[in-house]
Amino acid sequence: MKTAVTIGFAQRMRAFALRPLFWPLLTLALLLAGNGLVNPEFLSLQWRDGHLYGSLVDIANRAAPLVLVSLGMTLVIATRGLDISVGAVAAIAATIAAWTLLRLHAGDGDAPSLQPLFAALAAALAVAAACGLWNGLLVVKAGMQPIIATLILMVAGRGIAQLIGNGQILTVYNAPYSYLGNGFLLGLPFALFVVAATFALLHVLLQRTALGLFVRAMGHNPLAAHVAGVRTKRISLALYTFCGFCAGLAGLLVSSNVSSADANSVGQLMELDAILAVCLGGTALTGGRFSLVGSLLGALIIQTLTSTIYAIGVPPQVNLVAKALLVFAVMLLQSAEFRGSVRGWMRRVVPGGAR
Amino acid sequence: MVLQAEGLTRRFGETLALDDVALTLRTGEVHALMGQNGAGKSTLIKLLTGAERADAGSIRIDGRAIAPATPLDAQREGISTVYQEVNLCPNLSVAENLYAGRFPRNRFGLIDWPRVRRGARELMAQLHLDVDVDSLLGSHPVAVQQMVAIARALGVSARVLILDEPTSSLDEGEVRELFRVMRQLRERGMAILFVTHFLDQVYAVSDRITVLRNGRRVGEYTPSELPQSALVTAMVGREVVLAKGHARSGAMAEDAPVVAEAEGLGLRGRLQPTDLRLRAGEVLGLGGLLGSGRTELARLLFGLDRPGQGRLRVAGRDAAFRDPADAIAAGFALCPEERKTEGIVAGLSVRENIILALQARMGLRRFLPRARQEELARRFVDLLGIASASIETPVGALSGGNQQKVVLARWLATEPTLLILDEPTRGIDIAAKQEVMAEVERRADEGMAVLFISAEIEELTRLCDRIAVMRERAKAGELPGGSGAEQVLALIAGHEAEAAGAA
Amino acid sequence: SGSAPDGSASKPITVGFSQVGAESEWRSANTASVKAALAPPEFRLKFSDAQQKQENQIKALRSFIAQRVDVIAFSPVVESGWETVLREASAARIPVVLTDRAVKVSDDSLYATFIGSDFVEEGRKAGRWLVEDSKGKAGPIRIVELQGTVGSAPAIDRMKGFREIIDADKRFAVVRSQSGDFTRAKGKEVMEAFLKSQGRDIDVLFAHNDDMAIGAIQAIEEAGLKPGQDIRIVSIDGVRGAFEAMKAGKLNATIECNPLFGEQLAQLIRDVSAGRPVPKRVEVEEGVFTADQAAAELPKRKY
Amino acid sequence: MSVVHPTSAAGARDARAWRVAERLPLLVTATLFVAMSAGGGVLYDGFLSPQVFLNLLIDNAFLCIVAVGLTFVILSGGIDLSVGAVIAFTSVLSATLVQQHGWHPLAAIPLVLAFGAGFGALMGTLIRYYRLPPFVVTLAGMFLARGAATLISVDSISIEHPFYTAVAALRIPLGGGASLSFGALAALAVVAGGALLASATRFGRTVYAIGGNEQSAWLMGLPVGSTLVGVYALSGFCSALAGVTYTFYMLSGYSQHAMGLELDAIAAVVIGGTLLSGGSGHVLGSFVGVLVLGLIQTLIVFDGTLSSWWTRIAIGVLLLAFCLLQRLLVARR
Ligand SMILES: Nc1ncnc2c1ncn2[C@@H]1O[C@H](COP(=O)(O)OP(=O)(O)OP(=O)(O)O)[C@@H](O)[C@H]1O
Ligand SMILES: Nc1ncnc2c1ncn2[C@@H]1O[C@H](COP(=O)(O)OP(=O)(O)OP(=O)(O)O)[C@@H](O)[C@H]1O
Ligand SMILES: [Mg+2]
Ligand SMILES: [Mg+2]
Repeated sequence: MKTAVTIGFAQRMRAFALRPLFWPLLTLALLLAGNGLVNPEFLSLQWRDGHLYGSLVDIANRAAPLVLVSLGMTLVIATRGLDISVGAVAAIAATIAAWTLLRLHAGDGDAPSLQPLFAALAAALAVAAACGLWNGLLVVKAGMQPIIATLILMVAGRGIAQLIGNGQILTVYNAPYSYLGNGFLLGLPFALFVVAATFALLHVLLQRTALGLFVRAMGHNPLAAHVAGVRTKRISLALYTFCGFCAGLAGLLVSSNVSSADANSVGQLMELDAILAVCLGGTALTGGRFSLVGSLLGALIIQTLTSTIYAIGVPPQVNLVAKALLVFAVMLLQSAEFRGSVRGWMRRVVPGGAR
Repeated sequence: MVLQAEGLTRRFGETLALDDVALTLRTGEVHALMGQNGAGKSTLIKLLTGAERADAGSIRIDGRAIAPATPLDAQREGISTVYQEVNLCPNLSVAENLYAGRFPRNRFGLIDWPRVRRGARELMAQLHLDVDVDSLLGSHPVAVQQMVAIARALGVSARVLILDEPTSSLDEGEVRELFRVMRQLRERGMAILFVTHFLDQVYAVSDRITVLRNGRRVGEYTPSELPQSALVTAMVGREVVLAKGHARSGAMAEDAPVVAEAEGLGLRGRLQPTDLRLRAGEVLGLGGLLGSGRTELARLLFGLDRPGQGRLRVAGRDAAFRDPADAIAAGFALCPEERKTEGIVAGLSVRENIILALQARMGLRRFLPRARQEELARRFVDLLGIASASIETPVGALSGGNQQKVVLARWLATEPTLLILDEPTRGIDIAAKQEVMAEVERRADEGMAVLFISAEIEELTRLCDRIAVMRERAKAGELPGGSGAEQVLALIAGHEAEAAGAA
Repeated sequence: SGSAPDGSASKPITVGFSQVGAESEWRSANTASVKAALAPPEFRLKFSDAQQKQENQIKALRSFIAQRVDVIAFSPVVESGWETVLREASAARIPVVLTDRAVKVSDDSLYATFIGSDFVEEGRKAGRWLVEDSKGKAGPIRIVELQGTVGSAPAIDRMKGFREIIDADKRFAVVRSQSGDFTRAKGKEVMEAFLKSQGRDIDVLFAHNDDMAIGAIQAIEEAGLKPGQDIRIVSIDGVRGAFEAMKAGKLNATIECNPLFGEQLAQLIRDVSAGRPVPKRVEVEEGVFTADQAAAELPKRKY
Repeated sequence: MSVVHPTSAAGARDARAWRVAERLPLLVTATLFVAMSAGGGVLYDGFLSPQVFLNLLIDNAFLCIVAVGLTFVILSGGIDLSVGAVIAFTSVLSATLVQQHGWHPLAAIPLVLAFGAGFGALMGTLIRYYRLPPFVVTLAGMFLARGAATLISVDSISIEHPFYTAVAALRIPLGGGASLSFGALAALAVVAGGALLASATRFGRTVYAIGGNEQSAWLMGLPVGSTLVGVYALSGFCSALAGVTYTFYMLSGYSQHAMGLELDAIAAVVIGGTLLSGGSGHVLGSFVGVLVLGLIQTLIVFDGTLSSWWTRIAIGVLLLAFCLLQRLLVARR
């Protein structure tokens, strides 16, 4: 996972700084355009029952949990960490929220009060953040490798979630709760506002505080950052905690969307998708270089891919192959080396190109 | 003539690192390549060895044109290289680093480990280096790593040997060994290209000098036709007065407040209990041989390692630093010895590297406004003469000496009460070295305490108000300001009486 | 069920039971039922959860053999791949009872008996219900299908059984078929996509399990359609949630797949360990429930 | 953060101490394994029988083989997520060839092995020459391999070829009623071969060098490109070989085989003391790592009272206890 930076370090860095998001954006645009060509309905938006309705809205709404997790994951990865427990943490948060709501008998009430909801959200998010903190402690204090430290919670977490829900899918019909994942505000899915708020919070943190600088310093050279007086341990702990929090939020969105918490399925394989999103967005898994917008785009790309597969109606056996080929295509498109060799081939094939 | 390069040109973005440069290496000569930081020496070497591709130009070996695309190609052409930064694998043993890529094999086709070890020991012995060849390379200080890199290059029976600042971390003893070996190789007809910023080394060993300035070749000379001052002028492009050793007085320091005081500070196996008193406005030099424990003392003072015994008092009060951040909060600064691993953050820009420690001290929330960051960065770029396309250039793209200046700038920017400098002038050219010294002196005059660690005795005697000498991981003694180099050397060598007598 | 075990004073029958996992409510109910039936003092249950992995089940079986249990019972993840380990069990003279799903082996004597349901038959039942329900309706009747996890045995078999019936009638056409991974969230997501790309041209939804149907119902409602009316829905399993949906008129029928065969299993194990002859195949009681039965049936559902 | 490299831990400079430190994780891991087995022996009857431990090998043979290949990838500083999927693909491909196209197994097996190696080499090429992140390339490789397996056959295919059944039933008796399977032998051979390859060949040492510092390795004139491609090819080959072993083990080809195995394999390698950032670790460590994971499972099966969710929690807790002890002992020195 190392790249030998030998040729034109400055050149590349500059080119990257100039348009780091160009390729992910282009990819997303191509995907959407391709869908639009196959099915013109795809890009259309309608106003229905007081809100926007259409595939684009679905994609954004479906991508929301993944975006949240990817945002949290981006910062963890930027400091050379990794969190593969996000899916399990999402499941824990979802079951805790559902369990609390059921405990408070908030499911059956006709005039739902908001108190149980807040209690449930607070409990779920607190536990999710605690899970993140736990991961952070294992990595920072116990010095375990991130992948193993978080693997522990990944394995045990779903068990904990099932334990809370006693192996059952907890169904909650609580109107305010289902608003989280289903409701519309100003015509847009409410989940988008959750994402926007998280994104804005992070953006402000990175712009207005030295967090961004410290994170990048830690990612590029943790030891030098430590010597320079950056409190690397505290920051790592905080980032893992935040990642857990994001995973919790994602779990809430997913479960509220279907008004039930399924400890088995909430956040299934979310860790892989989130890491993939982060990579697609141009963040280096080796740490240091990261982009929040990139991760957002990455998550959107993945969801668009999934929706495309559903929309064009390929048989389900083909899903994985289609996804693989698209990921390969996306990555190759983003590889400067590949574009270079394509140019080389073109020159050779097209007569009079070079000579 | 073994190697002949012509018209070598290399551009990095807006920087023209090399512009139509020619170089000729003859058999059996030691050829010094001189130039200021950022002049293009390392770039030239990288082009010759296939580590970078030239934009234009040709390279010939024995009149035959070659175009090495990788270091491996260059090795096959008989060019053996030690790059500026130690480029070995820290996770492999010393012996493996010496033989990687050319392991001898036994009749099963497997690596013949006994032969590797034997050969490695011989190579180390050739340099009079006492190192366990089975130990991990990364467990050694840079100086030893640098020697291993040199030994690796020597081990290849090459026709051309290229050494990019091989002596930057070495002390006099090691340098002498290296020069002895270089002379031997020259006798055998090898061509050696060699970069250094120490003028006396140039005159001690080289047969010919090529000078670069701003990516262009100034000329090729023999040492006899180019006296030191003329060499400096050729490198810098204008006349520079080399400061004579005006020793600091040391008088005013006696009643100055004590900034920090170590009482029996030590760590089992690394440093014997040591006392040290650092006063405001005083430059305290720390001398000693490789591995004498100077770096360890600095690390303990700065909270990078936790002391096993003794205590540290800062401004009269006990202090227990749990990590560098605590030390920085107390007004300490440590410019570390290992530039690559503990100093620069290669992926960050010059500006970000310079403000990093200051920002860390100010904390997460009080983020320096962008304008202030730029102002600070510009100030230090000017002050230390950092050659960089802009303050937004990633530090990884700077030349070695300029990276070192950036690290220095980072710590000067924190305006500490105690500045610990561990070999701060490594790889910095002579002109810049003077600037650095002057700046340190200026700060000391303003009341900053300085702990100055250096392998160069002359540097110590010139700059310091007082000199402490370390030997075998313990403090051997202290000398007052104005002591001569012989006294320091005597103390280093363990002749206390001589040192005292001379004083 | 409940017949007195012979020699109840003697030492308990040690049973090694390897469950597939806890991937659904159905499975949890099944586990609970088996655990309740194989309780002490009569039985000593060694329970092992395979987390949906066949290799884990094989490991568990090997370990049961090493522990010399009296009877091995397990719900195979898939049909094939059991030959070797079953031979080992038979070499150790440990009888094996299959639950829930059958296995393909060259030699039927490798297991003592099988108790469980037939996924293909469940698919057929769903198909038959649909044919019945579509009497008098003109074609074409456009069906969308929410499949289970790609490659999983229930998904393959339920699809097979359903198609068998549907293909015989020219009016029916499956216009979309996609995997919903047996979960509500995926069921909803895929149904959303179906609704977007097919518009209103969907008459029937066949879901391979109730959870996906429940998710899809939400998607249908959000699209402004009436589940159960605008789109008729049939699914399989018969979990509580499905009955609630039927009661509300949002689901038209569910094919029961009964997990509560613990008692039946216990009896089989008693017989097998006592060396009494047992039938090679025991079917679990299962039915088809439609919306009009839901209200009456709901209070009786245990899971 | 936790993976600060020895170089940077400038505090510890004593060479000898480092040499011990480098081997210590393996020792500690092995010791903990023994301690854990002893614990199992105290708690459960029949736990300490030889066959239980041989079963660890028999039941985890494919994991062993995969872990060996993966160790090289991780040592080089990369990762391979496609291993489980390649196993599934191999099993399906060999099953179709043998069952449906009437190939002889001895013709099918070399073909699938070549396929695995080629697939790995292809991914390695993308990673090395187009500078794509290994994580993404091999993740897509995982989708591709599993997807291709599904395309060949959704259904699970039983293999009834006499060659397969004979090899599957083959048991090498070790006396005292204990025996080993063909797969277990293959695993042992691969572990031995892998250990030798890593420690005593130019290829192996180049892998370590690349993991230590890719750019340095390149500047030292080591063949970085071909070695990296070779590493992924090796991992692909090992996965295919594991797939073959797996096929013997299961006697079936199925696209859902070895689901999530990549994580087990990575866990085994890392538990065995290999740094995920590359450059440090041992093939033998990975072998012990596999055994530890197997032991945890065996302990849980022997317990036999845990519900499904408690099973997961117990696995997590045991893993945690193990890793914490490991860290504690290694840090103590
Ligand atoms: N990879 C790179 N990317 C961009 N610019 C570079 C790169 N390498 C070198 N440069 C630039 O080229 C110029 C020459 O650098 P070089 O390293 O050759 O200097 P040098 O003479 O070796 O200096 P020093 O004495 O400090 O080692 C410098 O301005 C440097 O910033
Ligand atoms: N010539 C040498 N051979 C082997 N090891 C050496 C040699 N020189 C130094 N060392 C190592 O250096 C370590 C002492 O380091 P320390 O950094 O405290 O001393 P120092 O006086 O700062 O030396 P340096 O000049 O390298 O900075 C010892 O642990 C030893 O292993
Ligand atoms: Mg240089
Ligand atoms: Mg030192």
